[in-house]
Amino acid sequence: MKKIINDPKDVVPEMVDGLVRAYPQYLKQLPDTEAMVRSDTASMAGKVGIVSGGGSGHEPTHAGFVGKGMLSAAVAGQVFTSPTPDQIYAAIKAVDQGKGVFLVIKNYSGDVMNFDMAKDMAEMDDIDVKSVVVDDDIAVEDSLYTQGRRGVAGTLFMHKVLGAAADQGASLDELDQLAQAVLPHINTIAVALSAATVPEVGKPGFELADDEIEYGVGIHSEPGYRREKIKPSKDLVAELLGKLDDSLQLDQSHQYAVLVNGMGATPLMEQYVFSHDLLDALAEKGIKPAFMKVGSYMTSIEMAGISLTIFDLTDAKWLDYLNYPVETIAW
Amino acid sequence: MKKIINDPKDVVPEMVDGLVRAYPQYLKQLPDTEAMVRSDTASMAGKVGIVSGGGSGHEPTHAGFVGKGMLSAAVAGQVFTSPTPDQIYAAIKAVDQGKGVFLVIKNYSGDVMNFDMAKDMAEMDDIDVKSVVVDDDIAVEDSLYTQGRRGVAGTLFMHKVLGAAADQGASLDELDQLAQAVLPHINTIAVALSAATVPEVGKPGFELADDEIEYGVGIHSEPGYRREKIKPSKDLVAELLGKLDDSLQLDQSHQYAVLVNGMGATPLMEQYVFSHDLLDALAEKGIKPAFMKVGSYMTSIEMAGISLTIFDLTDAKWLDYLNYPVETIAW
Amino acid sequence: MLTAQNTITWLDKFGDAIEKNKAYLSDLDTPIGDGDHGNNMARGLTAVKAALADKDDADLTTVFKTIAMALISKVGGASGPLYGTAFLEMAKASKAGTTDLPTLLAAALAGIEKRGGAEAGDKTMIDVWTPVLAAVQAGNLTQAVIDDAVESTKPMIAKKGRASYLGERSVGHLDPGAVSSGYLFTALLEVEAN
Amino acid sequence: MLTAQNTITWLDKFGDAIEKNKAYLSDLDTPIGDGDHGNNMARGLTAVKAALADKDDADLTTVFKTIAMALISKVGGASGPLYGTAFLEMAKASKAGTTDLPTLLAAALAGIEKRGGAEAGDKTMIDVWTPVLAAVQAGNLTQAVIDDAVESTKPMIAKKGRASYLGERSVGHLDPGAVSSGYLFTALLEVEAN
Ligand SMILES: Nc1ncnc2c1ncn2[C@@H]1O[C@H](COP(=O)(O)OP(=O)(O)O)[C@@H](O)[C@H]1O
Ligand SMILES: Nc1ncnc2c1ncn2[C@@H]1O[C@H](COP(=O)(O)OP(=O)(O)O)[C@@H](O)[C@H]1O
Ligand SMILES: [Mg+2]
Ligand SMILES: [Mg+2]
Ligand SMILES: [Mg+2]
Ligand SMILES: [Mg+2]
Repeated sequence: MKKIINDPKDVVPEMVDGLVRAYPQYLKQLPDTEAMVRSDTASMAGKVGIVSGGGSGHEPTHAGFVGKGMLSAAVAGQVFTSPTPDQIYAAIKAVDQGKGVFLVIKNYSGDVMNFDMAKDMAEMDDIDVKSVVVDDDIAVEDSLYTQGRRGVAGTLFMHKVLGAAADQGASLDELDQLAQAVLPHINTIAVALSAATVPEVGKPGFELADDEIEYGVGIHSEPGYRREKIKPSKDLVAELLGKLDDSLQLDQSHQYAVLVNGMGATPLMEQYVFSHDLLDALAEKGIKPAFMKVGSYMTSIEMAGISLTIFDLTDAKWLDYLNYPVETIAW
Repeated sequence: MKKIINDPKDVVPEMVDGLVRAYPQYLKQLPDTEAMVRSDTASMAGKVGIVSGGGSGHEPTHAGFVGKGMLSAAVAGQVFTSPTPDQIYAAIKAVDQGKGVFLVIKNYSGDVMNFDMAKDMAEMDDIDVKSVVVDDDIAVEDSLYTQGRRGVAGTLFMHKVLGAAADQGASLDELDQLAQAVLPHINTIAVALSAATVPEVGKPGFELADDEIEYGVGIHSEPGYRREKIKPSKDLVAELLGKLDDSLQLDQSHQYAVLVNGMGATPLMEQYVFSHDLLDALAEKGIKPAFMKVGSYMTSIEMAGISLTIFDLTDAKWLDYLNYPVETIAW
Repeated sequence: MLTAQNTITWLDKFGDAIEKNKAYLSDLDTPIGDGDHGNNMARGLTAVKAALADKDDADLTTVFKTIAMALISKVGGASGPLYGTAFLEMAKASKAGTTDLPTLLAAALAGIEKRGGAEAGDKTMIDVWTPVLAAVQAGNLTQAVIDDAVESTKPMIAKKGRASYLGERSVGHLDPGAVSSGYLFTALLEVEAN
Repeated sequence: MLTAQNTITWLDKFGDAIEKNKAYLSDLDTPIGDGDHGNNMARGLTAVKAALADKDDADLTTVFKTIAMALISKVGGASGPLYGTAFLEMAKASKAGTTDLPTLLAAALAGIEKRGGAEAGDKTMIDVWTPVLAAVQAGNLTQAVIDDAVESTKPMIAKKGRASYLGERSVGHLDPGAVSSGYLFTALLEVEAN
C-alpha cells in the first residue's frame, strides 16, 4: 500500500479537517463529529434539509455536494463503513429549519440501520424525517428476500433533483413523493480494472490480473457478475449499455440524463474515450442525452474503472432540476 | 497497460469528441482540428481571446477551463506532445474579436516553438498576439543557458487570472503586463508515487518500487530531484513546502492562493489528508490561504502523486480574479 | 446471572478476542464483504473499554447502556447498530428488573432481528445467536455449541448484509459477524466458568 | 544535387527507417525525455508519405514545402517545428534557385538553430546536422561521419529540450532527435549512392 496519508486510523478525521479548512465557504464541521453542514446557513432558511452520507472513500461524495441547491449536510463514516446514528442525528438537528429533514440513504444494511436509528432519535425531538433508500446498481439482482440492489453513483442524480426541489421550496412530503417517483428510473452499472485498498486493511479488496476486468463491481469492491480479459472501450460500452437497456428499456422518444463516472484512479482521458463510444452507441438507438456529466464523482478510493448511470427523465421537470444552479465544491 | 481505450492511436480524437459531445453547452470543436472553442460566443464579443493548450493527458486541462471568465479556446496535442501550429492558429483565428489574442504557453521547447509558429501565422493575418510562457515548476533549476523551468499546475492560476481580467475588458497590453507581473509569484513542486503510461508507448515513463516516491517529477514523467522511501503525508508536506518557502520566501503578512493538485490516480482522500497537513504547516508559519483549491486539475494521465502550487498574491486584485465567477466544466 | 461486574469482565474478554483476531475478522469479510469487520469491531470494543473504565460501581443497566452507546457511536457499518441494539435491549430488559441470562439474551436477539430484518439461515450473526440462546435456555451452552453454530454459516447462502450481493458465491465462507458473535459467547462461557 | 524525384525517394527511405525504429526512438526518449519521439516522427512521416503521393510531377520547392507542411501539422512536440522548419527553409532556398545540397542543408540548419535557439554541444539534433553539413560541404559525407555524430551526443549534457531537465543525468544517453537525424542522413547517403 503506497498512499499519501499518516496513520491509517486517522485518515477520516484528517481528510474531513483538510476538506473543511480548504473550503470554509462551503462547509463547516459539527464539533466532535465528521458531519459537515452548509456554511451558507441563509440558503437553508425555511427549507427542508437534505442530509446524505455514508462510508468515506467515495470523495468528492458526499461532502462535495453540500451547498445551496443540493445537500444541506453530509455525514462521513469510517472508510467504506456507514456513519453512526449519533453523527447522522447531529446533522439532522443542525439543518432542520422546522420544515423537516429528508435523508438520502444508499441501500447497504449498515447505512439503512444507522440512518434508521438516527431517524428514531430525531423523531424523539419532534423533527419530521423522511427518507429514500437508493438502489440503482442493476448488477445485483433485486429480490424481496435479500438486501436488494446497492446504491451507487446514481445517488448523485437523486441528490441533485431533491436539492433543486428543496431549494425551490418543496415540502417534506413533496420531496418524498419526488424521491419515490425518481427512484426506479435511475440505473447504474460498473466495470472495474482494479480494486480499492482500504487504508486500515492495507491490501486491495480483490485482485485482477494485468489483463482482466470485472463487470458489476460495487463501490466497496463488492464482487461483480463476470470477469474477463480487458476489451476495447467500445465493447465495454456495449456490455454496460446492454444491461441498462434491458433494465430501462431505452426508448428514443424519452429524454435521458447520463453520468459517466470514474471510480477514482481512472483518468479523464479514459472517461472521455468511453463517453465517445457511449454517445455513438446511444446515437445508434436514436438517443442523444438531454443531460450529461463525465468525471470522478462517486469514487471507490483508488479503484480503476467506470460506472455508467442512465436516468430516464420521464417527467420534464427533472431535467430542470438537473440543470438548476448549485454552489458546491464538486457538482 | 490496462486502459479503457480503443486503438491507442485514436485516443486523442476520440477523447476530444467524447468531451465536446458530452458538454456542448461549453465547447465546440473546430472542424478538422483538436481545437475546442467556447460555445458561448456572445461572452467573447469585444474581448481579448485567451488561448491555451498543450499535449493531451492533463485532463481536465486545458479544455475543462474553456468558458466565460476563463479560456476562449484550448488546443489539444497528441498525448504529452505539443499541438501543431496550424491547430493553434485555427483557435486564434476562431476567438479573435479584433482585440487580439493572448496565448498561455507552458515552458517546453515543443510548446514554445509550435505556439511561436502559430503566432507568426496569425500575425500574417494582422491578428495581434501576445503570450506568456509559464515556468512555475521549481523542481528544475532555472538558468539562462537551458530550457529553464517547466510549466505545470500553476498554469491554472495564470488561466484564471487572465480569464477574469479579459472578461472584465482588459486590453491585450494590459493582459501582457498582468501575466508578466503574476508569473514569478506562482511556484509549484510535485511528488510522484507512480508514473503515467502514454497509450502509444504502453509502459510507464519510469518505475518506482512499491515503497518508493520521487520528488520533483514533471507532468510528463520528467525525472525529479530525489527518490526515497514513502513517508507520512506530513513529511511530504514538509519537503514540498520547504522548497516553496525557499523560493517564495513565505511571509505571514502576504496573502496566498494554494492549489493542491492530484496527478491523476491519486484519490481525493489523499489530497484532503495532504491538505490537512499543509494547512497545519502553513498555520505554524502564521499563514492561512486566502484562496484554496484541492482536486485533480492538471493531471498526468494515471500518474499517482500530488503537486503543490503557491501563488503569492502581491496585488489584492489577483484574489478578486481568482474568485471571479466562471462557467467552465472543471474549475 | 449477569451482574455489572461479570458483564464488564465479559466485555473485557470479548474485546481481547476481537483485538487478537482483528485481521482475521477483516480477512473473513474480504471475499464476501468489504474487509472491515475486524477494524469496525476493534474500534468499537476499544471505545467500550474506555467507556467502562469508570463504571466499576455502576449498576447492570448502566453497564449495558454504556456498552450499547459505545458500540452504536463507534462501530458504524452493519455490525454497529446490531451489536448496539443487542446491548440496548439488554439494558431495557435489565431495567425492567431481570438479571437472568436467557431472558436478557432473548431480548437482545429479538432486537437484532428487528433491527436487521434477517432470520436464522440468512448467514448472519443470527445463526450464532439463535442456537446459543437455545442452549443457554436449556442450560447446556458449551464451546462446541458455539463452534458448530459459527461453522454452520459456511455452507449457507447469504440473504442479508453485503455478502448477499454474492448470492451462491457466498457459499463456503464463514460469516464474519457470526465469527465475532462466536467470540462474544466464548467470552461469556469463560466468565460463567469463573 | 537534389531533385524533386530524389527528394521524394530520400523521404521515402527516411520514413521506412523511422517506421522500423519507431519503438527504439521512443525508448531512447524515455529516460531523458517523454518517450514519444518515435511515435511523433512516425506520425509525421506517414503524413509526408501521404502528402507526397500525388506530387510525382511537382517541382523541388513544392516537394520541400509539402514535406514541411506535413511535418509541421502532424508531428507536434519539439521535433515537429524543427524538422518542419528545416524543410521550409530548404523550400525557400530552392525557390531562390538553388538545388545545391550544401546550400540547402546550410539553410535548413540555420532554420533549426533559429527556431530552437540551441547550438552545437547542447545534445540535440544539431549535433548531427553540424558535422554532417561540414562533411557535405567538404564532399566527404560517409556513414561513419553520421554514426560518429550521433554517438557524440552520448557523453553530452543536455542544454535544450526535455532532456535538459535532467542536467548531468542526461550524460550517457543518446539524444533521440540526433538518432532520427542520423536516419535522415543515412537515407540521404543511400539516395546519393544511386
Ligand atoms: N441484516 C442483518 N442482520 C443481521 N446481521 C447482519 C445483517 N447485515 C449484516 N449483518 C452482520 O454484519 C456483519 C458485517 O459487519 P461489518 O463488516 O462490520 O459491517 P458492513 O457490512 O457494513 O461492512 C455480517 O457478517 C453479518 O453477520
Ligand atoms: N531547442 C532545440 N533545438 C534543437 N533540437 C531540439 C530542441 N529541443 C528538442 N530538440 C530535439 O527534439 C528531440 C525530441 O523530440 P520529441 O521527443 O519528438 O519532442 P518532445 O521533446 O516535445 O517530446 C530531442 O531529442 C532533440 O534532438
Ligand atoms: Mg463496511
Ligand atoms: Mg512530447
Ligand atoms: Mg464489512
Ligand atoms: Mg519526446
